Amino acid sequence: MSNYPRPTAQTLLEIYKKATLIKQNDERIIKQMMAGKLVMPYYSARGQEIIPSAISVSLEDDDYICTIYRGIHDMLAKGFPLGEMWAELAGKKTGTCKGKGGPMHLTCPSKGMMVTTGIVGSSMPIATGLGWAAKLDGKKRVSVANFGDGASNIGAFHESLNMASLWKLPVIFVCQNNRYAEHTTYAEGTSIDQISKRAAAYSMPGVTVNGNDPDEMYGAAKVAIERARAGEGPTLIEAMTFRFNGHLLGESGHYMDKDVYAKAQADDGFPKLRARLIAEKIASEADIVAIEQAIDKEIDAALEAAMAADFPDVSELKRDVFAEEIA
Amino acid sequence: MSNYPRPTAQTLLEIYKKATLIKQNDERIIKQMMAGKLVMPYYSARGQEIIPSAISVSLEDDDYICTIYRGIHDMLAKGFPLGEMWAELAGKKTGTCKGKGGPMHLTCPSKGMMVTTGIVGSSMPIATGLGWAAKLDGKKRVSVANFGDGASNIGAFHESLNMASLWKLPVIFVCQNNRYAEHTTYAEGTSIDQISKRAAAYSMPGVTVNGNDPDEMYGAAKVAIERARAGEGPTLIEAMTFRFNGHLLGESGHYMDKDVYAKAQADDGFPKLRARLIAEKIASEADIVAIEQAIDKEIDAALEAAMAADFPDVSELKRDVFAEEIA
Amino acid sequence: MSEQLTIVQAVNLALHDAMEADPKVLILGEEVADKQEGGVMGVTKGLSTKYGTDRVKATPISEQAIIGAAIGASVGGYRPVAEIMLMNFIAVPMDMITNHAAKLRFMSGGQTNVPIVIRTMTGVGFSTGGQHSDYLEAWFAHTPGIKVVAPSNPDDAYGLMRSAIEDDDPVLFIENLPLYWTPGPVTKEKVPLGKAKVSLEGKDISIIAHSRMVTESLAAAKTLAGEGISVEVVDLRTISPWDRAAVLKSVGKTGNALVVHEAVKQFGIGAEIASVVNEELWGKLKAPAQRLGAAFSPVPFSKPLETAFAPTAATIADAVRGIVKK
Amino acid sequence: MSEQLTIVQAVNLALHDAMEADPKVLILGEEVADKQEGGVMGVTKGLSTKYGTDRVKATPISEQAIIGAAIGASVGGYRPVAEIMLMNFIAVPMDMITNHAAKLRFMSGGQTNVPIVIRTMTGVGFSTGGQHSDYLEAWFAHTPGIKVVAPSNPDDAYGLMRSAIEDDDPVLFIENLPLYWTPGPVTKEKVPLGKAKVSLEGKDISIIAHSRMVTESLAAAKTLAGEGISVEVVDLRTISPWDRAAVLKSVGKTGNALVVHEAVKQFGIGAEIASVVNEELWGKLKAPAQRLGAAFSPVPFSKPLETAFAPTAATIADAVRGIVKK
Ligand SMILES: Cc1ncc(C[n+]2csc(CCOP(=O)(O)OP(=O)(O)O)c2C)c(N)n1
Ligand SMILES: Cc1ncc(C[n+]2csc(CCOP(=O)(O)OP(=O)(O)O)c2C)c(N)n1
Ligand SMILES: [Mg+2]
Ligand SMILES: [Mg+2]
Repeated sequence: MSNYPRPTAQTLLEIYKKATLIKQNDERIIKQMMAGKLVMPYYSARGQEIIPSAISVSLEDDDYICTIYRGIHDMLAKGFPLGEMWAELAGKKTGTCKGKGGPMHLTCPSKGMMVTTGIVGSSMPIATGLGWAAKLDGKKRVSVANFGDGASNIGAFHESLNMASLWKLPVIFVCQNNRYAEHTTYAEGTSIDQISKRAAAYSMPGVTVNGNDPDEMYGAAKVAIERARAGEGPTLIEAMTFRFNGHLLGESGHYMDKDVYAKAQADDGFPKLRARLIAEKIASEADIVAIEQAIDKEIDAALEAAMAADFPDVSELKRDVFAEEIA
Repeated sequence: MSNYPRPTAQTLLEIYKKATLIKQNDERIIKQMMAGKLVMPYYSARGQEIIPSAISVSLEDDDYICTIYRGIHDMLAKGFPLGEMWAELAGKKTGTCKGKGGPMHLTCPSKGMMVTTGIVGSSMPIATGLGWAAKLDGKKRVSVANFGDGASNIGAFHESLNMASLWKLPVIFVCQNNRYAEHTTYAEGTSIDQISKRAAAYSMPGVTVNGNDPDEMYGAAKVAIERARAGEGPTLIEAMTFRFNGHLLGESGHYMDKDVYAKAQADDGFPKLRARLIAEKIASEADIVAIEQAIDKEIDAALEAAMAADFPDVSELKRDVFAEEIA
Repeated sequence: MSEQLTIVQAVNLALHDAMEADPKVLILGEEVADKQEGGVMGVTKGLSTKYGTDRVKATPISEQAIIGAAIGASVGGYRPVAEIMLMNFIAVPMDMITNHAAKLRFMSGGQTNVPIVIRTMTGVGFSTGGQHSDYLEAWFAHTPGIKVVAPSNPDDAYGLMRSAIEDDDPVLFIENLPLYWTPGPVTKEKVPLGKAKVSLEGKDISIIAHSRMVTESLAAAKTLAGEGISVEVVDLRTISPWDRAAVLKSVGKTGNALVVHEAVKQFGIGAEIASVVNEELWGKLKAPAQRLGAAFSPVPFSKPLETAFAPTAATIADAVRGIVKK
Repeated sequence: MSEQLTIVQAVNLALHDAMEADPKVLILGEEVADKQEGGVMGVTKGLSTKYGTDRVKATPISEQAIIGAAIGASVGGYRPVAEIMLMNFIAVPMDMITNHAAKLRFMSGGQTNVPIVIRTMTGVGFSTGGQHSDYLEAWFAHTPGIKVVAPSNPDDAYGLMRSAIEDDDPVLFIENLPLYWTPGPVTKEKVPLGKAKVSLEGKDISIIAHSRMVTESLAAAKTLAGEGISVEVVDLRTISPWDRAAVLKSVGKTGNALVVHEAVKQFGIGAEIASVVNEELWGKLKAPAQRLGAAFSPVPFSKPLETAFAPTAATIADAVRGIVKK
């Protein structure tokens, strides 16, 4: 990893801005839900902000990503428009999916956010197909498959990595290892100490990095993306992280070991990056506060517009089932 | 492999007897089919005889095995009764499955032959469950899952090996690598040079042996079976072999490279073992001829009884769907 | 002497009693052990603590291996109760269920059988959207070799679970999420599979329903009673094999039939029941058997759409008026 | 100027013409390239040689990845035709098909769509037994968002395949094994999805069928004609969305309906069609719509059982006599 490319000061600031948007947006969603103003199942990614932020700075709008129910962080890092996102979370007709999809199926092709699935493991076969399309297009476009540590134990993982490796597809498999699958600890569900080691079963490069460290995460992603763009095939990246709000908002969290949790908090990547930017004089406290305030305003606007918008008409049940409307 | 236990002369002879039964039975099935006296899809295992023969000598009747459409060799080695097998192939009421299952679903619990499936990969999750049952029984019983090289690319393989390893189940995963999956060569479907290497992804011992060599096959199987009986968990054995009659009886075989085929013939385990028994004076030519003739008689009897038996009554469509008959 | 329990408690009690009664009963699935809080809804709470983690196994996220392990263990002499957390996820182990669990008895000529129960939950109402709310019972009712049950109340939930576990064939046991916390009396009597129940007697029309639609139908019946329409509600309880005799008896009496399910109407189980009613009671019906089901679309997220998607007491009442008024 | 082709040749020709007409059309599946002999039945022969192995990909035995790859490629702007060798194997990628291919358009509010064709073959008659012969169209007809077609002859096989590939939504294309080598004229006209065809005009009863059952029904019609019973045969061609207008028109004329399919009768697609016929033509029917389908059991291996399992010209003729004689 020592030979990884390192992010410039400029890139670090960009990563921090994305992470701030993700974190503040997450906090706002929770606030709205607590106030009963948003009703939906919510899988917070608080703690995983650095991963997609450090990956996305090396991606273009037309690079593809597929993600999961716990994927709003991946989307925002990729440039998903806040307004349409909030409208969708509120189930409004102005949402990206006209309110039909909701939090688990947020989609935005113009930003390469092609598929969000609520089925564990299913982001991988589809991202593999997008990789095939990207390869056929011949435009050096890549496809990123996001999934969790628990998902690495489902059959679709195996089939996807084997096929992507055989066909040398430009796919980056990003396993966001937050140590838990719902209430199951990593070791209770997974028979190997590091998921990245499974890459060897497909003659694929596999690496484990600290997903909360922007240098490591940026470097590993950059190398994998370059490799994919160069037509050299897929890579499996295991990004170690933690999700501080548990699996589903509202759960007890009893299944999480106190010490593990405390240690994870000490490793939280977000405050560390904030402190580092200041220490390395990449940004002043004032700059950062300005960033935070600007983002809060963006969120205010998105939220207000979403709340003010109308719900879709019931006739929408007949549309988008097929291209032609149902009689 | 040098430290593997080696078969005694007595065991080698036992292995040869099983292999002879498998080979002669296969030849007779083909003869009957060519004569139009048996009508069924047939997946010959000619060339793979040594594998189950060298495994089964270390198994008891109450050890479980699950196998696939290409599995008659596994069954005969495990002691599957010839008479009921032939009656089943002929679709007669005297068949093990009353004629309802046919060649792809031959079953004989009294010999531990629990499930035969026609779905690639599906022998593994079920054998894993039998391993769980065996472990709960606490009788040191083991469960053997037979499958092909192509099957190692399907999701069920991944889920089964992960679960069996996590739960330390007494399962032996036997991948009979005959280099082809239907008309697809090993390398066209599999992203790694040896399937045994995939065992590492599950912290499981994995070994590749020459499945046509009774010493290697016996040794690897013995070690894995002992390990399972001792409660130390599963093993993945990749047995290299070849299937000389192609995938499905009647196919053209054009997809098979002539040189590869010729080389495989030179490595055919059956004639080699026959020659060795004589060379090592374990059996004389006369002994072997006697064995061959005795087996031919057994097959004659099974075949004649099968042909003479009645077909099941149509009312059988209402039985064995549920425990209670369909009204 | 029947206590008041919710369906969550009733199923949990049935599992406890079954594990107590028969050491061959096993539990497996994601999160089912107490270390993982006894299931996401707590349905399996206490079982691993009481019966140990050899008999109650929390699994990896591996639905094919979960059902495969249940099948293998059952062929090996056990009675596993496997949980597939939500019904949409049942598509993942579909091969294990339809090509194996449902067929091994027949394909082996009765030499083996697969006494497993597959528990799963589903239902609209909690804004979980397109991949977490579907009713898919029709797929399995069309599959010979597996039974399908769906209780509408705590008493049946307990009784059907006990019978499902004791049944020698695979049983798909469908639990409804919104009904989970509705309390009701539990007699702890086993409920035979394949037997429907008349939940409400009436004269003008028979509503045939299961799971949450029974509750909606009873609510509709109340409204309609006020309008002088007397509704009989038949709770199928078992969808396959379904109780033809009970349904035909009821419709033979009322002369009108409305089959209601939360699943999509087209090609849903209502079509089979309506067809049999029309075939068997031809000439005795006042109107052709009618069906009410969900819209022909995936389950939508947005609240107004989700509400409009599946039948409700109101739409059921309207359908009844439409039929009886004719 | 219509040539005589078998269904194998007609589908192969349709694939050639589609790949020629649109560079976005792709093929994937086990054994589909010429190196593997262009499919186990040769349906994809010549395609990889002509269009290259980037567009025609032989896959590992990984049905979930096969359908996932097709979905992803289609969302990326391509039109993949994926082969799932036999219909029973479709249970393996069931999640990819029902939770994803069929739902992405709706769940994304129309931002994405999945223009894929899933080719699969099935059918009894070749002693392939319990896991290689099932007709499972009912599962998919009950799934909003995916279309289901099943040709009965070479001309429709060509025309439906061309339309299926051009359709902007997922289409399940069911091929019948025993019919593969039956020759027939091929006009190379595209056949619109959702449109049935009257294969034989008649006055006394309408038989509604698809795939091989059309052939059996026509044979039965011949026999019955000799007995003075005039049978109309309606070939559905598309099972979902099915052609209600054509079916109701035919039954409205004959006053009798018999729906025939090779799939298990219970909860099969015949139930939906019979229900709609009874609902819509109530009062105009001489008898309730009847259904004929396979026995309620897995497909048996033994020849006499396999023959008795599914409808035949003889059993169809008997069913018609039973209805018309009434
Ligand atoms: C096929 C399937 N099985 C089970 C579930 C229920 N489920 C939702 S999230 C989850 C845990 C996934 O854990 P992981 O892959 O580590 O991702 P994380 O939630 O930790 O980000 C489970 C079991 C599902 N959605 N899909
Ligand atoms: C899920 C599934 N996909 C495809 C098939 C069709 N099929 C039958 S055998 C076979 C090849 C299997 O190859 P391998 O696993 O190497 O076993 P072998 O036949 O060589 O013994 C295929 C693709 C199947 N039976 N099941
Ligand atoms: Mg996780
Ligand atoms: Mg092979």
